[in-house]
Amino acid sequence: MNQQSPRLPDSPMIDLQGVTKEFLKPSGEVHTVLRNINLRVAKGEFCSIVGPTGCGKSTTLSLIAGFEAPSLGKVQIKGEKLEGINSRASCVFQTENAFPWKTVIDNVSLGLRLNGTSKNDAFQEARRWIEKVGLKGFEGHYPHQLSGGMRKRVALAQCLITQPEILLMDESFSALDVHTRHLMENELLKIWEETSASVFFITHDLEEAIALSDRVIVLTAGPAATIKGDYRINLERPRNVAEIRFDKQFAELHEQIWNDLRDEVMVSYASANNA
Amino acid sequence: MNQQSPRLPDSPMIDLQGVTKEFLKPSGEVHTVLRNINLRVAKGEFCSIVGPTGCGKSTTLSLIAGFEAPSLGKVQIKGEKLEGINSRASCVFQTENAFPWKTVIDNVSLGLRLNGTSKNDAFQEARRWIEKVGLKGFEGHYPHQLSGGMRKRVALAQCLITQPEILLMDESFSALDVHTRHLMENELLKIWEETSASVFFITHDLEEAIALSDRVIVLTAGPAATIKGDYRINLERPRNVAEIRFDKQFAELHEQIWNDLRDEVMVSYASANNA
Amino acid sequence: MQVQTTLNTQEEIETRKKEMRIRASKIKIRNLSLQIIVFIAIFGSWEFFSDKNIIDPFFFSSPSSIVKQIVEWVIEGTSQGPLYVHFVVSFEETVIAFVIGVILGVIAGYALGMNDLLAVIFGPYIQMLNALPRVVLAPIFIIWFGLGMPSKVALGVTLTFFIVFFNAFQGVREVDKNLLNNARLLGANKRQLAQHVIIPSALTWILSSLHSSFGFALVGAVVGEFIGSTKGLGFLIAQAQGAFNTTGVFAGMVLLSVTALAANWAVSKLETRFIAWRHVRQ
Amino acid sequence: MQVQTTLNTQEEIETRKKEMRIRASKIKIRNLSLQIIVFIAIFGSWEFFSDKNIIDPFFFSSPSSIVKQIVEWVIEGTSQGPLYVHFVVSFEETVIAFVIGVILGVIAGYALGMNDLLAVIFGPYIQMLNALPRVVLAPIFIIWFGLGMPSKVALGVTLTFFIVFFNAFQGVREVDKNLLNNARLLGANKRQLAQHVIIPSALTWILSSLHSSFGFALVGAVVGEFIGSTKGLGFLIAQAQGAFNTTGVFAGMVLLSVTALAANWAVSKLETRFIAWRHVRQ
Amino acid sequence: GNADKTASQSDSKGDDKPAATETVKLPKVNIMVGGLEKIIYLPAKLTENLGYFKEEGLEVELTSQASGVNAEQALIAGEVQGVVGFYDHTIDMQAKGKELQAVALFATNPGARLMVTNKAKDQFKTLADLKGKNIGITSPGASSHFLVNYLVSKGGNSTKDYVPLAVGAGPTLIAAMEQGKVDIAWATQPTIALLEQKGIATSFVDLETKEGSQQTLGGTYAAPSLYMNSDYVKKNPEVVQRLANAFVKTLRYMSTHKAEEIADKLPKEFYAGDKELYIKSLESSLSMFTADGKMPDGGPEKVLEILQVFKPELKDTKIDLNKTFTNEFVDKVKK
Ligand SMILES: Nc1ncnc2c1ncn2[C@@H]1O[C@H](COP(=O)(O)OP(=O)(O)OP(=O)(O)O)[C@@H](O)[C@H]1O
Ligand SMILES: Nc1ncnc2c1ncn2[C@@H]1O[C@H](COP(=O)(O)OP(=O)(O)OP(=O)(O)O)[C@@H](O)[C@H]1O
Ligand SMILES: O=C([O-])O
Ligand SMILES: [Mg+2]
Ligand SMILES: [Mg+2]
Repeated sequence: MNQQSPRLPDSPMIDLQGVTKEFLKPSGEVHTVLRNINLRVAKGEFCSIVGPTGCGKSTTLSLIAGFEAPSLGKVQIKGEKLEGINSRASCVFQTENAFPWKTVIDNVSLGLRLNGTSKNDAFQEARRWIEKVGLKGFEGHYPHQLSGGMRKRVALAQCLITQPEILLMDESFSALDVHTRHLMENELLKIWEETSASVFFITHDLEEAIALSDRVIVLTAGPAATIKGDYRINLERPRNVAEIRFDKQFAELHEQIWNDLRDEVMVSYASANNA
Repeated sequence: MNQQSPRLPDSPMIDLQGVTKEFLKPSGEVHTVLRNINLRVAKGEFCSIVGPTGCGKSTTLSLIAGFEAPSLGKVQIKGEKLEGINSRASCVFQTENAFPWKTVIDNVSLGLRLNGTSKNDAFQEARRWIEKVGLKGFEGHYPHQLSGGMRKRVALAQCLITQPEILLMDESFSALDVHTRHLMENELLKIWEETSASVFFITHDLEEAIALSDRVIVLTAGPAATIKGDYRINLERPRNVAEIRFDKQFAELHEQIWNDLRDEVMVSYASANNA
Repeated sequence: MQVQTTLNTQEEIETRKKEMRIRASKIKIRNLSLQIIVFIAIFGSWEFFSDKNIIDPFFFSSPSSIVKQIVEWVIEGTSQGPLYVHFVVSFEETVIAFVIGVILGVIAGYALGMNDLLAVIFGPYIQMLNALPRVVLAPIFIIWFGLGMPSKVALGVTLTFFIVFFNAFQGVREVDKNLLNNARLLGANKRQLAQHVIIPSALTWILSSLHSSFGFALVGAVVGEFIGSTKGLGFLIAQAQGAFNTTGVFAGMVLLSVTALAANWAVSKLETRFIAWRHVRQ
Repeated sequence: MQVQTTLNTQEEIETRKKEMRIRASKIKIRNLSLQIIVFIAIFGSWEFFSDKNIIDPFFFSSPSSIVKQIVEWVIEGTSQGPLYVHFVVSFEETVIAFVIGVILGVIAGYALGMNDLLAVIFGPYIQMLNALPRVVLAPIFIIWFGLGMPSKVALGVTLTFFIVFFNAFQGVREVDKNLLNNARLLGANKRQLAQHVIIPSALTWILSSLHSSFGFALVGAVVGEFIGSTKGLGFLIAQAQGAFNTTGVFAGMVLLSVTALAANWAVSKLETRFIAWRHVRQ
Repeated sequence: GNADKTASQSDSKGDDKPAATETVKLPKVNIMVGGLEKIIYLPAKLTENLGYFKEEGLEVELTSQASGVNAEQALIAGEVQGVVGFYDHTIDMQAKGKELQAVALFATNPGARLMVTNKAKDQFKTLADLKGKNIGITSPGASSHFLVNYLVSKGGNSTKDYVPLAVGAGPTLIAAMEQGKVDIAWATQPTIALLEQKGIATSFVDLETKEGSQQTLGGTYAAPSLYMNSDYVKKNPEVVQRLANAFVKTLRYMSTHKAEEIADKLPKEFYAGDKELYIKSLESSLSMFTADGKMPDGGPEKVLEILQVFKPELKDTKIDLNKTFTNEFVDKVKK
C-alpha cells in the first residue's frame, strides 16, 4: 500500500529525483542497488527509512551526503543540484566515525573548531555534549580505549554539536542498550525540536522508526530497491520514546507498516529460509 | 538478588577465577574495568551476559579468548590455565572480523582451509554456510562491497563453520533487522544443539538473552564491574525465538532480570540523566 | 533460490558499460594530452635554451643530440659491443639485486616486525648499516664479491634492502590486532598467519616501497659498474663522463630512466593484481 | 555527577604502578643484556679473526684499531682541524638535506596523492629521476650549487626526497574514505582536511620513511663530500681511502653510524609523540 | 730542514710588503686536487704545509675530490680556478671546445707501473704478451686506460685484443690480484710498494722512474700538473705567477730533500699508519718529479700520440698543443 505523502512546499530540503545507483560487480556485471527513487524530505521533517538488510539504506544516505553520485537521476538540496559533499549535512555513520588520533574531546569539538570557534569555547561546548551523551570522565581517552557503545556516543556528540540543517543517521542507536538508547532518542528529539533540522534516520528497528519520525519510508528488498511505502506518523509531539510504544495509535501504525516491511524481508530471505 | 547457579561438574569449559582487569588511563592512572569476576560456563552451556554499555562485556570476552591477560586472577579453559590465544574458541567480534582482502567465500572457508581441508571441500561447505546466512550470490564480493548487516552475516558464517567448542559472540545480531535476526538466532540455536558448544553471548537486548540462553549474567555498571546476578533460564528447548517472547515464564524472567539490569543502567547514566 | 543481484536486461548492461568505457577513455585522452604538453614543455625548453646557448650544451647537452646519441648506439653499437648487451647486463644486475633485496627486506621486516626482541637487538645495526655510504663500500664489495656481477648485485641489494625493510617492518606492525586475533582463533599457525593476514595486510606497504626501491637497485648496479666493470649502462656512462661527453652521460641516464619507468609500470600491475580488493572500492 | 572512572585507592594504584614499573625494567634489563651479548659476539669475533689474521686486517681492520683511530682523532684532531669540525659540517649538511627532502617529499606526496591529474602527469618524472645515479649527477650539482655546502645538501635531498615522497603519496592514498567524508561534512576546507585528517593518518607512513631517509641524507652528504670538499666525515673517509687506510675508513663509518643511530632515536621519539594514540593501544 | 724553513720565512717577509702595496688584495684561489693524499699530487699539500702559498701572499683552498673526473667540470663551471690533475685533460678539453692550460708540470711520467702477479710472472715477457689478457685499470676513460691501450698497441696488438677490467686502486686492486681475478694491472704508489711488500706482484712495465718511462714510451709523458682556464690565466697573470712561484719552490724542495723529510711535512693521515712503507714508496717516486715545473720539449706531442691511440676522434680535430700549456710563468720564477 502506497500512501503518498502530501506535496511539500517548494524546494524541499532533500529531493531525490528518479535516482538509480549502480555498482560494478567484481565479475564486471552491473549491480543495481537502488532504482528510480523519488523522495522529498521537507525542512524540519524527521524521516525514517526501514528495509531489509542490504537493501540500500546506507547507499541512499551516501547519495544525500554527496559521498557518491547517483548513476541516474539527481539529488537536490534546498532546490540546488548537489555536487560533491553536502555542506548542510552532518552524519553519524553506520561504521565508526571518530578520528582515532583524536581524544574524545578533540573529536567532539572538531566541528566547531573547523568553523573557527576558539579552542576554549569549542571545548566548553564539547564538554557539555560529552556530558549529555554520558561520557564525562572520558574526555582524554582515545576512541580505541572506549567500548563500542561509547564510540557510538562520541559519534553522536560530534555530529550534533554542529547543529546541522540536515542530520543523517545510520543505525546510530543499535549498539546501545535499551535504556541508553531511550535516553539518546529523547535527547535527539529534544535537539531536533530546538533546531528544526531535517533528519534522515536509518534503522532496522521499526518501533524506533515510528516512535521518532514524522514519516517512515519502507524500501523494497534489493537488488534494485525502490520505495514501497511512505507513511505519515501523526503521533503527538513532544513524545517520550519509552512510553509512546504503548500508545494505541502506535500499535496500529506498527502493524500497518510491519505488513509492508515483512513481505520485503521475506523476499530478501527466501534463500535463507529455503536453506 | 543473586541467584547462585548450582555447582557445575569438575573442569567447566570456561572458568574465570577472581579475575580483575585494569587498563592504564592516558593520564597514567589505573582504570579498573572488571573486578573479582568469578564465572563458570559448563560444556554445552549457552550463557548470555548483559550490562550497561561500557561496563566491560567485550573485555570479559577478550579475556576468555585469550587476547588479553587478566591483571589479577586466572582464566581456565577445560581445567587448564589459559596462556595466549584460546584455541578452542571462535569469535564473532563486535567490530568487523572479515578480512578485507578476501572475498566472501574465502573469508567463510578460511577456518577450514587453515585446518588443512582441501580447497574444494572447504568451498563446498562454505557455500552451504553462505546460503544459510542468506548471502548466496555474493560469494565473489569483497567485504567493503557489502552492507553492514551483510558483513555481520559473513562474520557469523566464518565463525560457525569451524564448529568450535567455545563460541564467543559480541553483539552479533544487533546490526540486523528483526526478521533476519530471528532467522539467524534460530539457526544459531540449531547449530548449538547439534554441536553442544559452550556459548558466551554478549548482547544489550535482554529479550534476546533470555530467548537464547541457559543462563543470563548481569554485570554491574562500570568502572570495576562485577557480577550482579546470575539467572538460570529453564525454558523448554527447542525454542523458537520469535514465539518464545510471548511465553508467560519468559515475561516473568524478563521482569526479574530487568529489575536488576535497570538499576545498573540507571547508575551508569546518572550523569547523562542529570545533564 | 539464488539471490539475483541484478535486474538489468542484457541491453541495459551493455549501454551502461559502453557509457563507462567512453567516460574512461575520455579521461585517458585528457591525461595523455596533458602528459604530452608537459613533456613538450620540458624537453622543448631544454632544447631551446641549449640551442640558444642560454644553458651551456657542454654541461647540459640537448634532447636532440641525446636522441642522436642513442640512435647511434642502437644502430652502430658502442665501442664495447652492441647497446643491448650493456642494457641486458645492467638490467640483469638490477633485477637480481632487486629480487634479493626485496626478499631479504621482507623477511627481515617481517621477523623484526613480529618479534620485539629481534627488533630491539638487530634494529640498531640495520639503522647503522643504512647510514653507510654505498659508494665507499663499493671497493669492499669488489674485494668480497669480485669484479663480476655479484659485486654490483650486492651494491644494489644494500640500497634496496633498507627501503623495503623499513616499510615491511612498519607494515607488519600496522596489521589490525583484531584480524590477527581472529585468524589465530580460526586456527592459523605462524606460517598461515603470515600468509593469510600479515603479508596481505602489509602488502600495501611493501608494494609502495617497491616503487622507490627498484630505482635504487638500478642506482646500485650503475654505481657498481661505475667503479669497476667492462659492460653495462653504468660503464657507458662512466666512459662518456671520462671523455667529457655530456651527451653520452645523458643518453645513458635516459636509458636508465626508461628502464625505471618500465619497472614501475610492472610494479603498478602487481599492485592492481595483489591488492585488487582495494581497487574495487573506488 | 562525574562518572568516577576508577575505584582504586591511592595505595592500590601505587602498588600496581610499581609492579608495572618493575616488569618494564625487567624487560629493559633483559633487552640490554641481549644487546650487549650480541654486540660482544659481533665485534669480539671481528677482533679475534683480525687478530689471528684469519681475515686480513689490511682490508678489514679491527675494532680495537678503529677505536684507537677515533680516540686519536678526538684527542689530537685531524690534519684539517679538530674532529668535531668535520662532524659538525657533515651533520649540518645532513640535517638541512633531511629537512628539505622531507618537506619537499611530504608536499609532493600530498599533492600527487590528493590529485590524480598531478599524479598522472608528474609521477613518471619522479620515477625517472629516482633511477638516476646521484654520483653521476654530482658535477651538475656542483655547477648549480657550487662546491660549498649547497651541493652536498642537494645530493642529500635527492636521496631523501624520493623515499619520503613515495611513502607520503601512499599514506595519503590510504586515508580512510569514511573519515575524509566525515571531516568534509563537519565543514573542513582543504587545509583543515590536511591538518586534521590526511596528515595525522599518513603520519605513520611518513614517519616510517624517516627511519630510512635520514640514513640516506647522511649518505648524500658524505658522497657530496667525496666529490669535492675540504671538511666533513666524507672528506675524512675519502682521505683515508685514498691513503689505503682501512682503519680510517671504518672509523669514519663508525662515526656515521653513530650519527644515524642518534637520529633514529630522535625519529622514534617523534613517533611516540605524534602517534601517541597508537602506542596507548598496546 | 729547520734552517731552511726559517730562511724562507724571513724571505717571504721581504717579498710580501711590496706585493701588498703593488696590487690590491689578490682573489682567493680554489684548487681542486684529484686526491690530496695521492703521491703523484703531493706537491699540492706540500706547498700548503711548507707555507709557500702564504709566502706568495695567496689565499689558496685545496679541495680534495676522490672520484676522478669531476674536477674539469668544476673548473669549467668556474667553481674552482685550478685543478691538480693529469695534463692530458687539457688536450681532451680542447677537442671539446674548452680551453685549459697547464701552468706548471709536476712530473714527466705517469708515476705508475704495470704490475704482474708472481704466479703469472712467467707469462709476460714482452708487451706483445698482453694480447688476450684481462688488464686491470683504475676506471674506464681514466689515464690508466689510455696508457694501457698505448702499451697494448705498442706490443703490436689492437686495443680490442685485451679486456680492460676496472679494478680501482689500493685495496680493491690488491684483493683482485690476491684472489687471482686479474694477473696484470696498472698500479700507483703506495699500492706498488704494498704489492711488493706482500709478495703478491712485481713490476712488469715501469712508468714510474725517469729511465723506465723513457725506455718504454720513448720519451716523457707529461702527467700531474696544475692547469687552469686559459681565460683565467690571461686575466690573472699575477695570481698565476705566484702560484707558479709557490709550486716551483716546492718542486725544488722535493729535489733537494730526502723522502723522510718530505714525509714529515705531510699530514699523518697520508701514511695510513705505516710511515715506513710510505717513505719507501715516496723514495721510489721522487725521481719522476721535475725540479722546475717546466713542460719538456716534445712532451705534449707524446701525450697526444698516446691519446690518439685511444681516441681516434682526436686525429680528426686539429689540436693546437701550444695552447694547452705554457712555460711562461715557471720560466719567470726567480732562481
Ligand atoms: N562498493 C560497492 N560495490 C558493490 N556493491 C556494493 C558496494 N557498496 C554497497 N554495495 C551493495 O549495495 C547493497 C546495499 O548496501 P547498503 O549498505 O546500502 O545496505 P543497507 O540497506 O544499509 O544494509 P544494512 O542494513 O545491512 O546496513 C548491498 O547489496 C551491497 O552489496
Ligand atoms: N585499551 C583500553 N585502554 C583503556 N580503557 C579501555 C581499553 N579498552 C577498554 N577500555 C575501557 O573498558 C571499559 C569497558 O569496555 P568494553 O568494551 O568491555 O565495554 P562493553 O561492555 O563491551 O560495552 P559495549 O556494550 O558498549 O560494547 C570501557 O570503559 C572502556 O573505556
Ligand atoms: O648512493 C648513491 O650513490 O646513490
Ligand atoms: Mg547500512
Ligand atoms: Mg563491547
